[in-house]
Amino acid sequence: MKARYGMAIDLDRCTGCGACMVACASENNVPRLPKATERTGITPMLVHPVSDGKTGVAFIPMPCMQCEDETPCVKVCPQQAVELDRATGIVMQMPQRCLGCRYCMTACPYHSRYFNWWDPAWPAGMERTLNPGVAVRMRGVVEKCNMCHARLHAAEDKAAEAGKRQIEAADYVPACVESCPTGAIRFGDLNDGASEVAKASRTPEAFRLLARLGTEPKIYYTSKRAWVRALAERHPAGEPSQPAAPVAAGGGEVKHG
Amino acid sequence: MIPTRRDLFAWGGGLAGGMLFTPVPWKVLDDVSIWSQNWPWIPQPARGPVEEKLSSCTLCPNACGMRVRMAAGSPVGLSGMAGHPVSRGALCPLGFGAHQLNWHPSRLRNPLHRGRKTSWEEATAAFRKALGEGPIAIIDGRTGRAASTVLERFAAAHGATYAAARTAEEKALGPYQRWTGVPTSSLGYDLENARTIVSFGAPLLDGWATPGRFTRLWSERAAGSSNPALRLIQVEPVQSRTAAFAWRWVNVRMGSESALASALARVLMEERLVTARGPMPSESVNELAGKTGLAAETIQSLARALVERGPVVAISAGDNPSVAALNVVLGAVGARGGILRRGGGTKSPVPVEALSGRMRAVLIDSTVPWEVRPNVDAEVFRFAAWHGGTTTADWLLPAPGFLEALTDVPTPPASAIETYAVATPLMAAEGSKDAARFLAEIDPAAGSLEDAIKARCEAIYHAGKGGLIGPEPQPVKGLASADKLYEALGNGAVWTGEAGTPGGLRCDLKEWPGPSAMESPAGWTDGWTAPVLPPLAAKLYRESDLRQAPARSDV
Amino acid sequence: MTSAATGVVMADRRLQVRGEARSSTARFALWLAPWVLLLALGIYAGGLCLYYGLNQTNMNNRFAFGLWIFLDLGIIALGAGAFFTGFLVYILGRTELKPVLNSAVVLGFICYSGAMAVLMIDVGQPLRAWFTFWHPNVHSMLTEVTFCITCYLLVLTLEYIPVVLRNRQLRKLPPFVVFEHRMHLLMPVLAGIGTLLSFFHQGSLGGLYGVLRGRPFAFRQGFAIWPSTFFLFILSAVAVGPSFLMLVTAAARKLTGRKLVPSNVFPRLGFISGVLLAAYVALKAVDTLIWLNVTSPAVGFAPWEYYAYKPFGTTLLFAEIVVFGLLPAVLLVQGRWLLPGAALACCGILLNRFVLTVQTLALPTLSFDPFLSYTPSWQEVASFGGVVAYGVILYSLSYRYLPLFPQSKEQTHVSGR
Amino acid sequence: MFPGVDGFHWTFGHIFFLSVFVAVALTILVTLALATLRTARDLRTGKAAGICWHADFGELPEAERRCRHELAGRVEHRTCPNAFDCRSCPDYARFADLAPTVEPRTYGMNYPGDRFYHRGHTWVRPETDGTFAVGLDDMAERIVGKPDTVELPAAGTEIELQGPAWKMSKNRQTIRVRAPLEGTVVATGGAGQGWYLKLRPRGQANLRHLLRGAEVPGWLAGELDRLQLQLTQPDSSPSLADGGILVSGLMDAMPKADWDAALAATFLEP
Repeated sequence: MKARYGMAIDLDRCTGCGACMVACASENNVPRLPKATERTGITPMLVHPVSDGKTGVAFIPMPCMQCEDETPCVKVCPQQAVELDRATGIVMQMPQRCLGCRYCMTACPYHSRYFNWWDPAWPAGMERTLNPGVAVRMRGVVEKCNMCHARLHAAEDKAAEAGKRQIEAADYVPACVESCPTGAIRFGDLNDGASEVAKASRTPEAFRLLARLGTEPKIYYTSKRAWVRALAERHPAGEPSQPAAPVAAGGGEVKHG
Repeated sequence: MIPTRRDLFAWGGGLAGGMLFTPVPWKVLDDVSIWSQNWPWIPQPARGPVEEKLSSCTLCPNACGMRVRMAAGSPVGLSGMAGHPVSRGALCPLGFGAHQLNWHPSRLRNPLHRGRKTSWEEATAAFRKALGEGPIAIIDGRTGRAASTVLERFAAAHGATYAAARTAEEKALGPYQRWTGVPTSSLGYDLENARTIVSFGAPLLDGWATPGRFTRLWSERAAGSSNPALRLIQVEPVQSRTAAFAWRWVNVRMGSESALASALARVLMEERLVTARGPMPSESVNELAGKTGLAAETIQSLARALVERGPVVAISAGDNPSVAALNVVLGAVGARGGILRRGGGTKSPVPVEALSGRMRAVLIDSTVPWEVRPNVDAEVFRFAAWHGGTTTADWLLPAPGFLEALTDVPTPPASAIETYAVATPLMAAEGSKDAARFLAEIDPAAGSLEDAIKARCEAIYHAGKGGLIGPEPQPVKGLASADKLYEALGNGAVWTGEAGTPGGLRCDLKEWPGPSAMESPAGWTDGWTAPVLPPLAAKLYRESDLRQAPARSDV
Repeated sequence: MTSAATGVVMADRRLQVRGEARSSTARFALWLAPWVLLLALGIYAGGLCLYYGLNQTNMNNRFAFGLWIFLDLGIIALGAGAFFTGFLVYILGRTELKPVLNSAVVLGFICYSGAMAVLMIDVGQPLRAWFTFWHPNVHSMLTEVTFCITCYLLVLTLEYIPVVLRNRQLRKLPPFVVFEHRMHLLMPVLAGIGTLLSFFHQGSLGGLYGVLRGRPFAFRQGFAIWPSTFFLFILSAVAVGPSFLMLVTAAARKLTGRKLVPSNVFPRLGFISGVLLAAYVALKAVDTLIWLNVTSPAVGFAPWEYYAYKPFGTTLLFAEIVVFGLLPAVLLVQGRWLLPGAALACCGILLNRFVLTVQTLALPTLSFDPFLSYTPSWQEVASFGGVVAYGVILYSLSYRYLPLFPQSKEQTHVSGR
Repeated sequence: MFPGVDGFHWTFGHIFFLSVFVAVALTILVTLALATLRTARDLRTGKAAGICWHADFGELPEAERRCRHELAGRVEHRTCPNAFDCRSCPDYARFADLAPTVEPRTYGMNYPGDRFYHRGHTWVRPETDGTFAVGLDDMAERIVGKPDTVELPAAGTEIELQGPAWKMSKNRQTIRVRAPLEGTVVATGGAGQGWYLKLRPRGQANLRHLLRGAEVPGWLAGELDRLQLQLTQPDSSPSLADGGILVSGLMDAMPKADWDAALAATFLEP
């Protein structure tokens, strides 16, 4: 049976600690380069702080949205370095085939794609800590979240060894999901109606970013807060919201919820 | 026959055409394509058998259980140990990148004497000389370890002062130790049974104590709910992450936490919302409210909210007697869901802040955070695995790095349950030595780490309480011998003792404490002993706008 | 004067087009010197980008395209004069445009080869560029662009070779003259192929943006697989190509002080350019209205927001359609201010390519995105300056040594007598 | 995407796109191949000289393409449509019988009536043995004077009409003299003998394309005019003629003049 792996991220649980970002970088052999900034660094998982302009704060963890329909990046790549894996629903980036034209980056409305502006480098000896399951990308190619595809491979190998055709759900958990201390990121097969993600994606609190573009992302978000749900689309009739700004100390009790 | 130019062209064309039917051009094309996919200077991961080991994070006292993925003899990935009684499968963002720390460019590889390379022999000789002249102090960063035993024993044998640095969580428990005589290392918050928590600036959701403990609890019982099973009230002058996700955020004026705690206590007692009677704050609610910037009515309604759903406990960011007194008023000391006395724990040594004046030498263990500098005039012997930049240490002595040395992991601060684990070395530590081994070489009578750990195992085995969590969970009583316990701990099992029970702690106020200065809330980096951050954690600060960079950063 | 210098002067003289006055070697060298310096700087800057990687630029993950792509699109559009003139002369038989044909071919070759050079620096792994031919994604506009531009550059090279072979020293070798003659006879085939290729890649360059479903500022509806920008790009490129040809020829005329083409050529080019530009402006206006009122709102984007960030205000839209569209169209058709009209038209197409490249990327998509800007690094500017210098140098050399304007000899004679 | 690449499967898109691409690429390559093959064939069959001449002729300004009949005054104005090859001109006969209107003059130069003149300033004189002597005409002799070197083809060489007949050099300037006739070189002479080459024509000799009689003055007038124009520099003396007669050894007399252009203008290809 075909799977459609997806996530349901509970924005009411994400405290923006950033463990997912570090675990992701560690799993995927992403280097910390001295000159990289928030606009040139590689953060396949990136947590955006947002605010409602008053006291509401939320953090939006953004991996690749794994768009399923008219996948913008798959459609534009001139040399098939991105493919939508129909068996898993994962949008696979193959950096070894990428020529670095960056057209996919302009196509992605979620800014989930990252270019290797530098050759990867680690302080002497630190390359020993690289995850053997994931190849290091050279400079000049685009990369993104592949939903820890190496872990899926490992789970498939394990299932094959045991003579099974289906992997155990517990064997395939992406690094960010595993690392989340509040369990905000839930992961699973959207095709499996009984899975936690599938159930969460059907609740009224569920939404997807820029769903009206028609790209059918497989990353769902949930929140009980209306203003957070409103972040799904650019508000047609309001000022664009700004990234979180510290709220000035004033005095008074503030209610949440 | 002399070939003409035309012949040459013909031959050349024929050759080129013929080549297409040989494998040569296609092989070359293939090679070029493979070559252009792999530059020789791009590092590739080492191949080797992958295995998973269980251990504990030793970079701060909070004792998170860890799974370490090892490949070709090096750790290649860390994740939380599911089922750990305190850390509950979580690691902090710094911890996830900790396996790369050993190759940090700031790693200390040689003993340094005032910035100059020197040898262990010279360092030992200098310390022996200082020891002979006295007086000296030995500062520990994490008490209750086997290494602490060695340090303490050495200090006792040589007339040295044994002092310790404490984390913010331990400091916050200070007033109870002063009032009840129970050491802070035997005190913990029974958060799991609390239904209302009022935090005075403690970063409960952002690196307080063992990070997984409260975040998991909050996630299960509070997150996203407007009427949560666990009410978190955050008193803080700025909207921290904890404040942002709390059930209520009380936005007080900077430094007025004591005043608010006192005002709450006064309201509770005046309105008879609690049964406790005792000393009252001398100032009126209105006077105290004026200091906090809150309306008296707000404080009154907050006080009512506190007792609406018990058990309730107040947690302060640092040593704040007013908050402790509020707990006494709330009846949270020694009560279910409040502050409990648990097993284990050691007598609290002299706090490092208490050291002053002139001494011959001070030896600082690598578990002491880099920023902690005793206020004494002395020759400083500083153990550290990484160079943290500016230092007043005369001697910088390379300590083993992450997962490079045997160490035991006692109960983390503020835990309501006693735990014990052992982190065995997963990598060789070349040229480094920890303070305990250094001192044991000078005076073998101080004992060895192994013996101290074994002695602790004996004690646990003979007490016969609790059980092991890890690869093969079982009760201590099911174990054949103390050696088996030692062996199981070495394989990554975590011993869990019994949770503290209500009633073991009793506290009466003699007078209402005066206001105390507010300490800035601690976060993950508090108690983080490495003076540098893992490179990947530094990504958070430099490659996203998620967080403000802390003072301690690799960049 | 040393003997080496004399030798250079002699060689220079021997290579020049015979019977036409050319400036002295020294003057020509003086003219070339700054351009050669700029070219050297450009090669150095491009070398830096190739050696150290694209971190030498100020592009970033949000501004994945920058100055280079904008200017590439610009010069490829301006270079459309090559295929369009060939099409008019060989396919439609407008022989009155023959005097500018060689010049158009050289211009086209310069624009396309320059754009290709910049693209090779712009992609992260130029050595893998050929993968597009091995693993092409037929659904990608960029594949179409890559195929067509590569083929068309080949065509332009084949069209340029005969012009080079007309150099008088090369003409002494009969095989070259015969080859040139044979190529010349087959030129209509190449002109036809060139027209087909150009038509598709100019369109695909527009399609490049029009298909970006994730960027509602660029996204357009269209016909079959082609978004409306596909057709608008073709039309704008053929409209502006002749204008650019006219501008360059006029600049060469000004610089050399010689009447290079018959006097009926400019008004003819201007008229063609003007009529096409007028058609383009009309269609562009219709497209803009549909986009603002139907396409964008359908995907949840409020059109007013596109123009809410300075400096990208509605003035830009007005400038693009009226000041740099309608106005030059009128000037060109009416025929009085041909050169200002042509200049405005060229600026208009550059503005259009700028807006589609830069504004598309600068505008936020997610509700919590900030508006971003970017300033190119000196390496980006210098490598592009290098391409401009390469163009000027190649055109100057071609003008000096090749019969770019075959009729100019006759023009001189007529004027000389 | 190509067969043989992992995961390949045909779709309509592939077939359409690949067909178009292959068609385009093939057309370009076939065009290139055709041009190359035809070039090789032309070179092999000796058509090169004719093609070169046609190319040169195509570059001439209209004023220099005047028909011989216009030169003779038989017709008011006529531009040659046949690259000066009257042998294939369908209209030759129509004008040939008309009476010339220009008066014979040779501008002080020696243009005997027994010869046929080529526009490249050579003459052809039928010899009694069926061969044709070829020499440099008086205007060319006067311009060049005594050449520094003369490089004549070996006997037996096939030369083509309008192709190079022989080469001379003068003051570091190479002069390629165009052949007025196609044929085989049977003997070589030199400046001193009054002729340079003797040719045996290929097949039936036909000299219809060469100028003679009344056409010569009109032609010479134009040539002198052009020479004057080419050599007149702002800073040099305007006079080429000494008492109405072209000075002999003009290249020696005016060493600084733009001989490159001047020789080209008189069809003496440098």
